[in-house]
Amino acid sequence: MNFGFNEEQKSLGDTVAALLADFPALTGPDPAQARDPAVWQALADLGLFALLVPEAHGGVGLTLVDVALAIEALGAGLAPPIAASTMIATDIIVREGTAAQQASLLPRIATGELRIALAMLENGQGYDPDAVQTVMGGNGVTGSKILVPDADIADLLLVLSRVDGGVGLVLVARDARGVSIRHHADIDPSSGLCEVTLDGAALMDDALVGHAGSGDVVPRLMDAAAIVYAGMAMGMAARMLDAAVDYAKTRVQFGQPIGAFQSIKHRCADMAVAVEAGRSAAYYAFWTAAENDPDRSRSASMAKAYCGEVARDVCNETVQIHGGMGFTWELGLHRFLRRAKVLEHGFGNHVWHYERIMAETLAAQAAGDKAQAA
Amino acid sequence: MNFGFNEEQKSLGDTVAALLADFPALTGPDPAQARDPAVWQALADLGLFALLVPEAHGGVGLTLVDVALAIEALGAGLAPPIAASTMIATDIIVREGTAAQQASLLPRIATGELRIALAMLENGQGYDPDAVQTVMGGNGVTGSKILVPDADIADLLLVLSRVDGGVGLVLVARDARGVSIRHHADIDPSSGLCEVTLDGAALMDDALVGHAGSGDVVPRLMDAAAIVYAGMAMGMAARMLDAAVDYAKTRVQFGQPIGAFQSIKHRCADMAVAVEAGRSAAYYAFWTAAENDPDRSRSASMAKAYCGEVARDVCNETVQIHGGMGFTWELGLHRFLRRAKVLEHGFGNHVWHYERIMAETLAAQAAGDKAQAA
Amino acid sequence: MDFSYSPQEEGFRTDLRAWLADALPPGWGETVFEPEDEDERAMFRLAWEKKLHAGGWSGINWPVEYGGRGATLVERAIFAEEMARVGAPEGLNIIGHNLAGSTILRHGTEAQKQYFLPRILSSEDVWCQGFSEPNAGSDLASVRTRAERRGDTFIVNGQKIWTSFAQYSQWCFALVRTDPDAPKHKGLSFLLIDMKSPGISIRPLRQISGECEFNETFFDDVEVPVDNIVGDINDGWRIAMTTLAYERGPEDALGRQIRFSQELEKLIDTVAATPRGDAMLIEDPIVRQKLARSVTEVEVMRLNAVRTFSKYLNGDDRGPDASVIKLYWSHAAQNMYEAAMDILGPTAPIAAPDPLSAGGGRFQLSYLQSKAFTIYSGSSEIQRNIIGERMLGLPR
Amino acid sequence: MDFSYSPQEEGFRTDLRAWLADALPPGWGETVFEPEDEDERAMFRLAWEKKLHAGGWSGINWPVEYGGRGATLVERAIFAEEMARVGAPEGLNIIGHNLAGSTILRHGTEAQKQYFLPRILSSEDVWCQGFSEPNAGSDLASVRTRAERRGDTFIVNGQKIWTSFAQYSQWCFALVRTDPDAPKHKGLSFLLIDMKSPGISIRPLRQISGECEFNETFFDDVEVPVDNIVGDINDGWRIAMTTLAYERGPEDALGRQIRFSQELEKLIDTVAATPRGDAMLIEDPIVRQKLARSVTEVEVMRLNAVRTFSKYLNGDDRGPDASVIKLYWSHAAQNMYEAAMDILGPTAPIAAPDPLSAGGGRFQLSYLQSKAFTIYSGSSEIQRNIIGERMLGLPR
Repeated sequence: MNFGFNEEQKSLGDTVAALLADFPALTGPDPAQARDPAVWQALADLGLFALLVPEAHGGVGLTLVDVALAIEALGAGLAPPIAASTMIATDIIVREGTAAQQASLLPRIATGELRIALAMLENGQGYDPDAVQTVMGGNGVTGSKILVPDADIADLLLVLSRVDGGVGLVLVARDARGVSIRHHADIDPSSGLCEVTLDGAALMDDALVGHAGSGDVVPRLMDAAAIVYAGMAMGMAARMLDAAVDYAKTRVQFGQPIGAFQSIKHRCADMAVAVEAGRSAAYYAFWTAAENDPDRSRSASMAKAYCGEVARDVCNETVQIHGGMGFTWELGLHRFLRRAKVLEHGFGNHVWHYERIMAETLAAQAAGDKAQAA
Repeated sequence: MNFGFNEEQKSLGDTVAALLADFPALTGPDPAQARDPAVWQALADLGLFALLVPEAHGGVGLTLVDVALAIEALGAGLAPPIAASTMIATDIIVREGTAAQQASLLPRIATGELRIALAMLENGQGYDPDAVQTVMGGNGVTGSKILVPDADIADLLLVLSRVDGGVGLVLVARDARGVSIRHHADIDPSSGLCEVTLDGAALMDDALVGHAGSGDVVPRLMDAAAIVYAGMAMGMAARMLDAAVDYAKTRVQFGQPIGAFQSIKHRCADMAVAVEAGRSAAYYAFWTAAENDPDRSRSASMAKAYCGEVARDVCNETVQIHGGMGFTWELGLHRFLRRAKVLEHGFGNHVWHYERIMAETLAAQAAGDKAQAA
Repeated sequence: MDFSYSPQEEGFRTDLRAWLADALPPGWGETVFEPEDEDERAMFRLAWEKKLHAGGWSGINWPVEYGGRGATLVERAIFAEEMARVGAPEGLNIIGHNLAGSTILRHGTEAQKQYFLPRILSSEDVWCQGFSEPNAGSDLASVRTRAERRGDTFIVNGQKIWTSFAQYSQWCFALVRTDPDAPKHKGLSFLLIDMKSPGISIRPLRQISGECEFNETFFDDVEVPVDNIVGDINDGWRIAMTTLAYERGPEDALGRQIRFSQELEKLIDTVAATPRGDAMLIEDPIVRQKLARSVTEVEVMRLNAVRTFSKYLNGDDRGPDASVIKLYWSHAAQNMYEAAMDILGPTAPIAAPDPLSAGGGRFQLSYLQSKAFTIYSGSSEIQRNIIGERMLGLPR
Repeated sequence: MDFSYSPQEEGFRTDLRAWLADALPPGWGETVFEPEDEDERAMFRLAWEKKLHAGGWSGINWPVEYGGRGATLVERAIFAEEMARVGAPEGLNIIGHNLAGSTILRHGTEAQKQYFLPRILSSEDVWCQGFSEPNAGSDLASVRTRAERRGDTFIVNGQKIWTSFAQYSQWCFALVRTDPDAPKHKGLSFLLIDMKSPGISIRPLRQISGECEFNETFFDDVEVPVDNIVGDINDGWRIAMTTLAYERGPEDALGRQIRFSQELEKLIDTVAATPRGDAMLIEDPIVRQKLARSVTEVEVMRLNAVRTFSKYLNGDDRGPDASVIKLYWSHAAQNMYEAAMDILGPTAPIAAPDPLSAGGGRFQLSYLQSKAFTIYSGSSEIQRNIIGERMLGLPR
């Protein structure tokens, strides 16, 4: 047992962070100026999208735990959401895709040729994937998806849909017949959130992801996405904490740096504790996903619920600690407030995940009682 | 419009506070030593129980708003719960009792001859009075009540019961046939919490409180009790705030009074704001009850929910500010923690009251929309 | 204690309602709204303010001799309530009415009162506030903007920040340093500065919501007649404290409370009309808890303000109770918008004018704006110091 | 990163389980419990600790040469897990094991190690901690208990407070002032004091739960041989910081976490078995949110401790990370008991042994006890100072 990252894992995180820092518009004040297509290519050139692809398909064959710090860096750098979406989709295709899907898609994912957006939510429904109304039928996929990050720049859409009476994931090309895309007006224009209307949208060949009979494809997607979003939230939170601490060391009022005042110092300490705690939750979840541990869904939900709350609280406190500067457009802290709201509500907010934790906990407790009785 | 108390109202509060201060065991460390029967007599001699009784029945004819500060003082002084219970029962008998009940009971209440305990809760049910299982039938009242404060020293029990298919309040003498009383083991032995078993308990003559056809008797009891409990909670919170501030001024660490440190100073400030806010909620509710204003139930629930949370938070913080001294038995702060839990869970906790606020708010909003449309 | 209104107060309300029914454009708040453009909106608000003045509804509780209505504080509260009830436009000259006017009324010379007060009420003069500087935020007493006396004139040099509405203002009241050698609270003066004076320049400052309500204002050898000082030279800190007590006080809080209360009502209506699977979102018990908590906190905002009004009516001085009011409403309002975003999830991120945005997409902008509540008009940290030291008597 | 256990670690677990199955009394935790009486319970715990020692399960990761098992930190974590899994009795000599032993192991002389460590492991010597004083709580460095050197002896005079288990202890480690003229952190020494020495008296101190775990301990011309100093004279502050890092560190947190986790499981079972009207309490969505939040926080306690263990395994020094651990678990545990009381309402006030008390009435006592978590072992305020200054580098 060892709950530390190795040098390779750490270096991956540092490399992604350094790369993103070369694109200052990503974290600049104007969210509308933050969607630079060159970022994708730079991340692809770095090999980010090959990491989760098995060696047999031209990738590096790493697991989610290996890329945990890289994902934190994507969060901290306000990277385009399509990067995380593609990595989540990669995990699903590697774990659940058919041999044919893997052979055709994974090599192109590895090189950065395929950008994949995740089309999950629908208007009027909650977060629950089982409530999906979109249907895959003989004449394609029909339904309407909202809040799909970066759908407009994706090559493929991974669409949550009713399939044969169950719920599954279906691949649709973004430029397929019957697909129309509209930008939302939203709190974070840098996330490229879109409404995607599927009107008998043409399916790709071999469109259904998931081995016949595997019921884990949707839970795995929810877990992987929850974990990746939790990781990004922690990246953001850690960066905001650093910003708050730096400001508290340099901003002088009443003749001393404001970080000398307990009201500021203690709040920074509480944020540091929250960031460490959130990381504990997130890293463990990355590990359970990598190992497909029985605790995967519970730990994914714990990470998503908890880290979302931490990121929200830390972003709020960091604005407060910056005082008047904190609510200027130019300093750009609002970019983190905005993105945090998108992450918080993607793939289930804390209420949804706490409910899921309770269901998983009760199931585990019942199974334990049963085992003990036997 | 004037949201201030007059001199008479203030003086009443001061007088009750001064009287209770003469009984130091009330707030002493040992909750088991805190039930001094002399307190009741002293309060009666002061005339406290005559205040809400109309002049026609030998009382002073005041309303709940007139005694708001006196009730705060009962809370702050950890007075025996039977005092508050009797005042709540007085309000109900004045508002809802039959002429015969008023004539027979109110003069004896005014002199302090009758102590009345409120028997509401039942095991396995929540806070909702409509869920009551105790039944009044031809052969008396049957059911089991829990957490009845000071039942053992009461003369009368006001019992929530199913009556003729509805829910009502029934008067039972404590020493009537079929009544048995057992002390709970509980967190606050000074509250005299009892289980009351009613096994075909004999009714008093004219036992049912409430004018025929009035549906307001149970809501009025819940509201009056919620308001009185909120008032007592604010009395406790204000006293604990004073204790915290006094300690912060005198306790020296690191060469200065700890109140000079922002971590303590700012927490005291937040508590002061919470106490002022809680008082705003409580005083307004006292007024709505005195006027039987249409906003009575909503404001009572707001007061109970909010003041319960304030008292809990302030008691917790005050222990923390006292450091090691805070968790000694001898200092006795635990007496307030204990009593606060009893008040918090009496007549609905914050969750129950927030739900009630929402129901009242939606009803008012619907009525407003209707009025606007008309 | 009495929350009901006297016949005179009810009469005031009836008159105001009748006047409003005429004065507001037909369809106001339903088909007719304020202009979207920031400048047009400012001019619209100014016109509205002048209409109010023409109708006799400006300076409700100010003395008649300075152009006010001479009514009571309670009537002022009724005025705020009624304006909010019909969703009337805000004024442009809020700082003039609430801060400049109140301060001049309390500390100004008779000549200042006679000159400035009627012009504030008529909105002939719109005012802005020159207190904060880049290095004097929470630590307001460390302002560096200098005013050197030369004969009958002060020469002002320096920079102010967060000067709301400076671009529309004719006048600015400013806290400036007149004695650089005195201890920092002792060397300040309170000046009234004509914004047309040569040497003043303004740079808009965008805030996180994207709006440009605030400015930086630069003073370069600006000449101010010595008659334009309020109070004595080097006594400006005391004067400024009065201004701040009004800025944080119940008048301000009550106006805000009514708007928050309307937003909350709109949120509840939105939630009631939002389907969530087979049910409606309003049926969710967790959502109901959050809404009820905000219902309570927003009502407590009102009660706090009214209680404090009553203290002033009963003769108490304005003191740290203004900080209690401000600390409470700012956090309660932040909680409400945070709860709104929580409750509206998953569609919380969708904003106006998206057709899928909840409640017309108003909550996202308000959410972002709310982050400033606990910072401006004295940060929460400053309010806690004031409450701790001046109300509770804790040591510095 | 790897959360799975090696075969060696799994072997350790198997051996321990087998031993425990034999060593615990039949029916343990179901029909057989610890004695109710405080003194009897102390003797029961002492006997259990001696049994562990006899079985070779004392000092899991201490060197073999001082009587330990020489195992790894991971095995120590497994030990804590397994002890908790079976609800094994706590030890009486926790302070000896975790604090006195760890400090002597790090800073003691070879003679001290040889003498004291085996006697700690065998619980021949039970230890208590003499740090706090009435006027040295959060400000620990202001201790006034004096130790004056006379030849080969220190003469100790003063008063300590919160000396847990002093009544059962053979030894006390104490922070005492050896140079009254030096700056306050510089004049302290760390002494090992035989509790049988003439001049020591103890007064029990009742805590809010009604229990008497703590004491005041008085020293009146107590003679302590100079050999019983740990570290150099006047270097006691540095030594004490080591003690505190162990007191707040992952070993302590992990043991607690497992007990909190058992309490939480018990709470969930209780809620699942509690009817509420026509349904069960566990079906209430608001209750489920609160429980899930505690499930998460209690799991995070474990993960925090394990992550920090891993840092030490990987060679990092013990530093302010112990404060992160302690600040987190103390508040999370308080939240859990506060949530328990919330959830169990309306019967929350009913305690053991009332037949109507929920979950055997354990939660009320734990609720009261939990108020001390954020005060002892360094208050939360002190932990935040340490984290702010030593981890984040904020100015003093």
